Amino acid sequence: MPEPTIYDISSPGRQGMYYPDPDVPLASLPDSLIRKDFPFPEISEIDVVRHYTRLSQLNHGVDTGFYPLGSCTMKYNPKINEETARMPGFTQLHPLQPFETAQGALGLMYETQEWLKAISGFDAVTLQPAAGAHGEMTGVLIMKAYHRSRGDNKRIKMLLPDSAHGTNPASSAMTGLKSVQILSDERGNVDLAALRAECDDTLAGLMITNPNTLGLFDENLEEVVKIVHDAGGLVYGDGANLNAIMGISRPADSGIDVMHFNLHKTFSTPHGGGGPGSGPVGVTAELSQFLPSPIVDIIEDADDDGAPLYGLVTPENTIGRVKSFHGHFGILVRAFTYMIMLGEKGLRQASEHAVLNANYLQALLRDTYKIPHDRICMHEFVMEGHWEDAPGIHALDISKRLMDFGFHPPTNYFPLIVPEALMIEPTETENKETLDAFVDALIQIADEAHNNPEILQNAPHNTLFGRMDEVQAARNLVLCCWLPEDYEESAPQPLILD
Amino acid sequence: MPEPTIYDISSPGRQGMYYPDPDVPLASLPDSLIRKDFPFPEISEIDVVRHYTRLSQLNHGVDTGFYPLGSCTMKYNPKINEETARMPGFTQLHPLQPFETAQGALGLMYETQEWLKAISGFDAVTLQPAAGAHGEMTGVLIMKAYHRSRGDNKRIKMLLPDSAHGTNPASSAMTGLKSVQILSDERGNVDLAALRAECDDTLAGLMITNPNTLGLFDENLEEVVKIVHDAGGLVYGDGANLNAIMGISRPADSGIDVMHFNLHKTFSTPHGGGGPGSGPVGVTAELSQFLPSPIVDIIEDADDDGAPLYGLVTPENTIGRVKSFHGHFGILVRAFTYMIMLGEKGLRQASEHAVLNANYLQALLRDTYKIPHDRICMHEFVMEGHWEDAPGIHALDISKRLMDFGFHPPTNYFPLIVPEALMIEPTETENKETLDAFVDALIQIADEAHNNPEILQNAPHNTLFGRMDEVQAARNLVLCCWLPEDYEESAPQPLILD
Amino acid sequence: MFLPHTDSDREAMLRTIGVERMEDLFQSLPTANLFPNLSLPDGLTEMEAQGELQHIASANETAQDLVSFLGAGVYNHYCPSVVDSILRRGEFYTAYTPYQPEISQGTLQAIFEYQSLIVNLTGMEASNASHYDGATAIAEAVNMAYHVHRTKRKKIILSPGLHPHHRETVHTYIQDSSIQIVGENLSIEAGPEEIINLIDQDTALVVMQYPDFFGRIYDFSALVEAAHAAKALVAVHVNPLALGMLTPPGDFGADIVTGEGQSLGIPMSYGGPYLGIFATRSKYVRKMAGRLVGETTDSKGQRGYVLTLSTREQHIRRERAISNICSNQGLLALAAGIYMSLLGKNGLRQVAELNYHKAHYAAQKIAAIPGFEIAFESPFFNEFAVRCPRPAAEIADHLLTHHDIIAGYDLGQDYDGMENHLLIAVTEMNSREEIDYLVETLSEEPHA
Amino acid sequence: MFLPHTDSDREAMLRTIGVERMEDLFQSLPTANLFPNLSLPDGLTEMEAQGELQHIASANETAQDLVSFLGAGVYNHYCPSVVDSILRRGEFYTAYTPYQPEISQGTLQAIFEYQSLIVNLTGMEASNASHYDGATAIAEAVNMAYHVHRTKRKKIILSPGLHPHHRETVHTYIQDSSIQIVGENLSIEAGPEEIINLIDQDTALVVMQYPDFFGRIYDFSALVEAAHAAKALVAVHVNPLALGMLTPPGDFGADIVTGEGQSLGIPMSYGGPYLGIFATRSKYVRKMAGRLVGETTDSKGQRGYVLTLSTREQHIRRERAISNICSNQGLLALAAGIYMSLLGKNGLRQVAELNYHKAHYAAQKIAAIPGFEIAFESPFFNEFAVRCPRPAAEIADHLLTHHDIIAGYDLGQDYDGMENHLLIAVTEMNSREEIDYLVETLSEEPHA
Ligand SMILES: Cc1ncc(COP(=O)(O)O)c(C=O)c1O
Ligand SMILES: Cc1ncc(COP(=O)(O)O)c(C=O)c1O
Repeated sequence: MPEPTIYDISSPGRQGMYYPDPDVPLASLPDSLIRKDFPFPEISEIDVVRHYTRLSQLNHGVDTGFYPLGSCTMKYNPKINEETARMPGFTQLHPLQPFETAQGALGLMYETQEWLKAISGFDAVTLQPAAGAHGEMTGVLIMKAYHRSRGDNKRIKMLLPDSAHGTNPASSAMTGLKSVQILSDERGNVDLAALRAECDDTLAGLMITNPNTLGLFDENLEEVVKIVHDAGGLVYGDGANLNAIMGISRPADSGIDVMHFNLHKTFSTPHGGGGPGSGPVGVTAELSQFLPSPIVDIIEDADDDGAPLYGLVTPENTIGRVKSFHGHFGILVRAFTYMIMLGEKGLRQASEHAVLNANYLQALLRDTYKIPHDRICMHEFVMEGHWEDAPGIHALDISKRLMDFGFHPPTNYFPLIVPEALMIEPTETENKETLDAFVDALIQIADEAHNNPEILQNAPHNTLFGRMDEVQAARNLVLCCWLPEDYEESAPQPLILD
Repeated sequence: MPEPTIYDISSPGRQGMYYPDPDVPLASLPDSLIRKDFPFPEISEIDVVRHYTRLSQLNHGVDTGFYPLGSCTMKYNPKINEETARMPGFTQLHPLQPFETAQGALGLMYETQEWLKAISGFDAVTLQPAAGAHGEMTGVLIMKAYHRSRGDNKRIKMLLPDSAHGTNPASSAMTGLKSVQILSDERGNVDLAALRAECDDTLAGLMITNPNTLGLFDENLEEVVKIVHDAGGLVYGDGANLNAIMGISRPADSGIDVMHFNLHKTFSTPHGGGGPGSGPVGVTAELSQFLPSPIVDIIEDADDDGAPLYGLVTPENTIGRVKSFHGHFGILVRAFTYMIMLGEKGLRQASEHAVLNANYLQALLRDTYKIPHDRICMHEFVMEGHWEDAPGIHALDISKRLMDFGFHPPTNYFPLIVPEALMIEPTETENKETLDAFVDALIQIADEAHNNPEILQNAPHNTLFGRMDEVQAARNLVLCCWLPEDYEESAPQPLILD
Repeated sequence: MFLPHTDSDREAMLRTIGVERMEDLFQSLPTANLFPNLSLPDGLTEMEAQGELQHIASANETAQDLVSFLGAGVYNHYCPSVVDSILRRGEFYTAYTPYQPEISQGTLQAIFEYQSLIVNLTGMEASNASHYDGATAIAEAVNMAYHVHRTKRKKIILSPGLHPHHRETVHTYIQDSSIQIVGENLSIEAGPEEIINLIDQDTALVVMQYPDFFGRIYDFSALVEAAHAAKALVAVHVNPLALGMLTPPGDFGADIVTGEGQSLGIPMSYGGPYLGIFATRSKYVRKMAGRLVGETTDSKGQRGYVLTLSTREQHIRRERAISNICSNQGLLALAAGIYMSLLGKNGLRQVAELNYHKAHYAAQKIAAIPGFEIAFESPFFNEFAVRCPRPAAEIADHLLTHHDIIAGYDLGQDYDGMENHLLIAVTEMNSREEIDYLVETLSEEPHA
Repeated sequence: MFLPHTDSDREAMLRTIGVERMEDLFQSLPTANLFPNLSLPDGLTEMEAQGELQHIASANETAQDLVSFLGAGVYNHYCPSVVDSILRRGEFYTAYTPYQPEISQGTLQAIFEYQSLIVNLTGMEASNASHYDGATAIAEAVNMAYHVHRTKRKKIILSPGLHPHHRETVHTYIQDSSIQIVGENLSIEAGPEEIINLIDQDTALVVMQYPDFFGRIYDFSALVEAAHAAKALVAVHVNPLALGMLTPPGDFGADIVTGEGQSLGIPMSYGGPYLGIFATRSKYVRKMAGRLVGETTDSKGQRGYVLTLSTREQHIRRERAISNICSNQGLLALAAGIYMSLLGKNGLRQVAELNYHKAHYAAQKIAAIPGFEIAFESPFFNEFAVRCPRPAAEIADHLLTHHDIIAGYDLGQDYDGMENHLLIAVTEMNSREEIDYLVETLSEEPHA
């Protein structure tokens, strides 16, 4: 039974939340500025609760089952994170309070910067960006500011491997740079010849994801970096895949100049049905002067028996602020909780087991599905969701069919360089039984693809909703709903509480 | 897909919660007292979360839909109650702390006593009983203590209308009293002649539910009370149905001597899948000396600018304590939150609308279902779940079929005096649309009962689980599960955290 | 507040019913005092109520504000975040007793698993779905043993080491019956041997606590043997957390295990709601009170769960029911089930040992303070009694007033002659610094 | 921590993969600095981490500990318990972007409803699924207007009454483009008329704030008319809560409405995560950035929802996408949706008016203090600027140190010459007593 919308269940005069009558004399209202009509739902509290409770049950989440959505690191979101982020000492703190009254929050941010620096090898970190893509834009602006600071104004070209996530070219383009695509070689690495060919004095830099979106650690990473650096460019690292290498390899050690972290991936903060994310950016010492303002620093060293005094500071040649206030603080609390619980060893173990899980799946699936770049992968791998002898079947059909087994499908059709891509990222928090069940399902589906293709083409079958008509949605755009035409508006005055 | 048990998903060495290594020197363990084997599940945190999340989705609750379970007052459980009860100032408070450090809690309990007194008209209240039945036993012990205190030791008989809830005779019997059943008359009232016939000097008292379990206010209540009092007996009121009369009629005003409240019904505290409840007991001034210890009182009056000092006191001739500590404090916080939000007017409105909703349903259903005592009802009513011209259909079939429409069934087969009883209590928090949809479903079901009985007999159809075999469960008792025989126990030493 | 009725709904509904005004619905009620004035305040909005409750809560000083070594049956343990995050799910807490199994499998399976966990933890064969708390579970054990012996045996032996509240509760429950309680007045130094001496052919039940109220752990094997020889039953009342490391009562032959489940992930909440654990032998299942969940199959052949053996219960048996219990502690049983699942075998062992080591460290340190002595020599778990140089009440008072420490429980409240005894509990929540702080303040105590 | 792997699982998996040790999985990595020492501490258990965070949190002094009149774009409103109780549901917060609609209808329908509510609240025709916050929503509006005019118009007018952070953000976003920003340096006394004077044929967009950063409410009808006459777009940045009572920008012709959604039930949380609101006219839908949910039908004929028009987005369009946004503020859009559903039309009106009346009471009282003046004559909502007899910073400092009051926001931080101006916000959370207390302490201020 589809759930009615809140507009469907509205009735004039209902209200789910009341406010006290004013305890002050009433001021007169500026009539000319007061809204005349207000077509808005009216619902009682119980109906709001039921509505959203029932809606929630129509979702698949990490808490309900396996979610191997490649590139998204759908690892377990610890419940303690939700507790710590809700401590009133955090939630009730106003971002513009005098910094002396926010030392706990500032200290936590400072420590978060320190942890991220240690994990990545970078020298400075900003916590301001709201998500990965926002971090990318921030990073690219920093790269541009660097060139500009050197009077090097002709650098207008950003190189992007063909395996790059869509946000990379989009972020780069937002800053006005020209995107140039670099092919991958057969082993899934950046093609060095192609790279060299583009490395001239208009080069601003390269945006590289490593491990890349095929789940592979670029075997020539150091060489790639060197080529770019030699041409006067900088290397941007898309840190979306950091979950493979914590405590194993530091991006800054490989010569990457600037990188964003996805706290909502690597650091276990929940994905929230689309967000909020958090995309801190780490940079080398040389680039730290360009970081967006503000960042957190110690402004007075600790004396014998106290904590240091933390404050917000503005980097010397900052690119400016990229959003209001100091970043997604509530997400930082979650990520910080996670990091201190794992500690140095736990971070490494997380990455090791993420890689273990991915390789285990890859090993069990390679005989059934084509894996175009078949070597030891990192935390994810990409296989093709089609077979020449099952021409009617596409990656999407496999995905939809997986739902019947209670699994969220892998990422589809990304990266673009693998046809009919199925990008599988199990994460380290899944156990062997789950992985085995997932493999069994995929093997059965491969069999069905050849012997009973309709079952895939008509999938899903066991879900409350069947396949959605996406074409209809785009053709016949309905982007919002309304109260019925004959809805009798209730009087606009506040209800009397009694 | 049925959910596996936690025993099914256990694997040796897993652990969902870790503890720090001791920060003190280790003491030697008393070997002879240490358990040798420990067949217990081992599960990781994510799997525990998924397991219980998925289990929860197999439940129908007030938060997911209409739950007209008669006699249980399944009203909306406000979310704010869950917040206030979880305030650390309450949850972290030890019940044996010095009372000076628990003034907030004691004050809240005192105020809760005061509210319950005002609503019921009683002179004193104990908050200790854990649930309705526990309150009943407490009340009956108080009645016995009263007779005993007067040297009146031959009073061994408790009268119970045939419509009484099972806990009434059971509670009475637990104290050693003899239960005698009193018939109801045609209008659903206590049969006065039958009552008089049993009123002799062995009478301890009468346990009456008013409004009674037919949902009817006994039209002769005052007479009933008088007859019992005249015979030297006391009248116990089962307050399960208080939701019909808050701010409308006070049980003590009708001469009832002792009564329990169900905070988990009338006062919106959640039912918790079976409990916890809370069953405070109110008594007349005369009986207050017998209340279980302790109760909360003011032990030092407020001075000019402070609150009074609250403490725990022992009633003079107490029956003793009926459980450890001071009652279900966490439930009291919820009920108190609810009461202060409703206030005097809100309490009355709640009862009025509970009665309105029940009568509305009754009015719409009386042409289709037989309502044996058809007059204005209180907050609930009872109808028969069968028809002479549909002999194969029972109340249970109707109940199971209702599930297909997303409704929880009414109470079945209670009260015992109505054949095939369907006891319907909508509560005041349901809106007209829900009630109308429920009526539509019941009318459709009545039609099916006559024209397509199998659809009822095989119901439910749309639920994840079909009808359960209760006979098998009782015949072939399986009351717990175990780890598999070949489960390899993990070593019993604490894991090293790393 | 919380009413969804619009004015026009109300109108329409009254019309359908055939009355004019709301008041007309109450015509059959006694007119005297109809719609009385209750002199209660006006209602509050949610934000006002939240503020009011916040204000009340902050008038308490809790284990967060103070350093607390108070136990005496309720312990300040860490409640894992997973437990509460599941308890907050509306599908669990807004459902009631699972009378309709097809749409209550969540509750039913969770209780079935709880029963299984309790069976495994205690070493027994069957567990019910819960009692109100430890005290009432014991009262039900007394009642059960009495009926197992067809009310012919009148004697119930209660150990003096059984929690005073629990003993009081038993007295309340049996006050008008022919049951006699003995044993309570034995010297508190008395061990199982002295209890054995009380067992005779009229004894229905012996109730021991493990660890006992003073924290002591005894080997009850001989006692159980003696009781069984006299055909008496033995109930052992446990702190379930201690069974993470201690031999379970099932191993030494207990017939009934009761327990206070608070230590299994349930907050202290000023005394409740807690969880009454009750487990027994298969042969007594039909004599056991309380709800029971059993496994079965549904019409589609799927494994499922239902309430079973309800013929024991009040809604079927009425005055002949085993007990009057109806609502129980469902949500707390769920909490304990989640807690036990989460910790599992190794976590329970780990937390039990952590309590053990910390308590022993504290005991050793306190024993070294001049004037202070550990009162008993028996092994203990996470709690122990200390003989102080002056009344425990005075010491506790001093430490609370001057050092924000709740030093423990003054045993003089319940036991004559123990005015100088302090019962001290140490859990995983007490850091070494806190223990050292307690020791330091006790050492500074004026020993006058 | 959080790993479910048993030793034997790990063994078996390595064997299946065909390597011996975990380290073998990292053979292809540069060997220099492989497995580096990070000098980070050991891990903590949950109870330790909880304690640590509790400790950190308590080092903050919050709106609970202080009496606060601080707003300046972030407001201390009451967050109804229903909102958080729904946000805590794992099915919502542990899901991601609803790429697979069949198993994501919960998120999709909730966003669809959010879009509808925003449309109704603002009086616009289409809303996206959210931006990061108010500031970035404005940056996206600038970008959109620039592209609506096919990058031919270079001028963007930003009102000086636009939040300083928002203006800074716009500057960061456009720093290397050919866009020119004007208007910011107008006198802050300047009203819409002065802005109108800046509009010309090169103007792509005018951005106004409503109420503006100083709390002022202007009628923008004439401005919109003038802009439209010049074929420029107008974006109005709103405090959505104010729209519970104020004429929505759709009514006076705005082309874009952006907003900071924090006031819709989202806690202050030291600056985020918040919610960027973005609504526009139907004709611009294909130029709008961000995710969009549309209605459709599933294979069974049921109404359902999907992400739509994704050809605007980075994952399809890459460097030609309208914006780079990918993850957005899904959970906060859900929060705002629940908040708006719960309050509904009347609740929103009620809370807006409550803010209005309280702020006006405070303003009137403060205006009566000798030396203090309300800085502007315009109507205001819940915030207003006060001219003080001495630097606002000094006053705020004094009130904080001596009276635990955060008196407001020192406008001198952002506006030259406004050193003596304090921006004071009053919400439903400020009782009359608090306001009187502020007035009293301000009156006692040494006016030296
Ligand atoms: C490889 C990669 N880069 C960048 C991003 C963008 O991150 P965000 O969604 O946090 O903006 C993603 C998101 O899925 C990604 O997978
Ligand atoms: C009329 C009546 N009396 C008593 C009770 C027993 O209350 P409790 O379940 O709280 O023990 C009930 C419970 O449903 C009831 O309906």
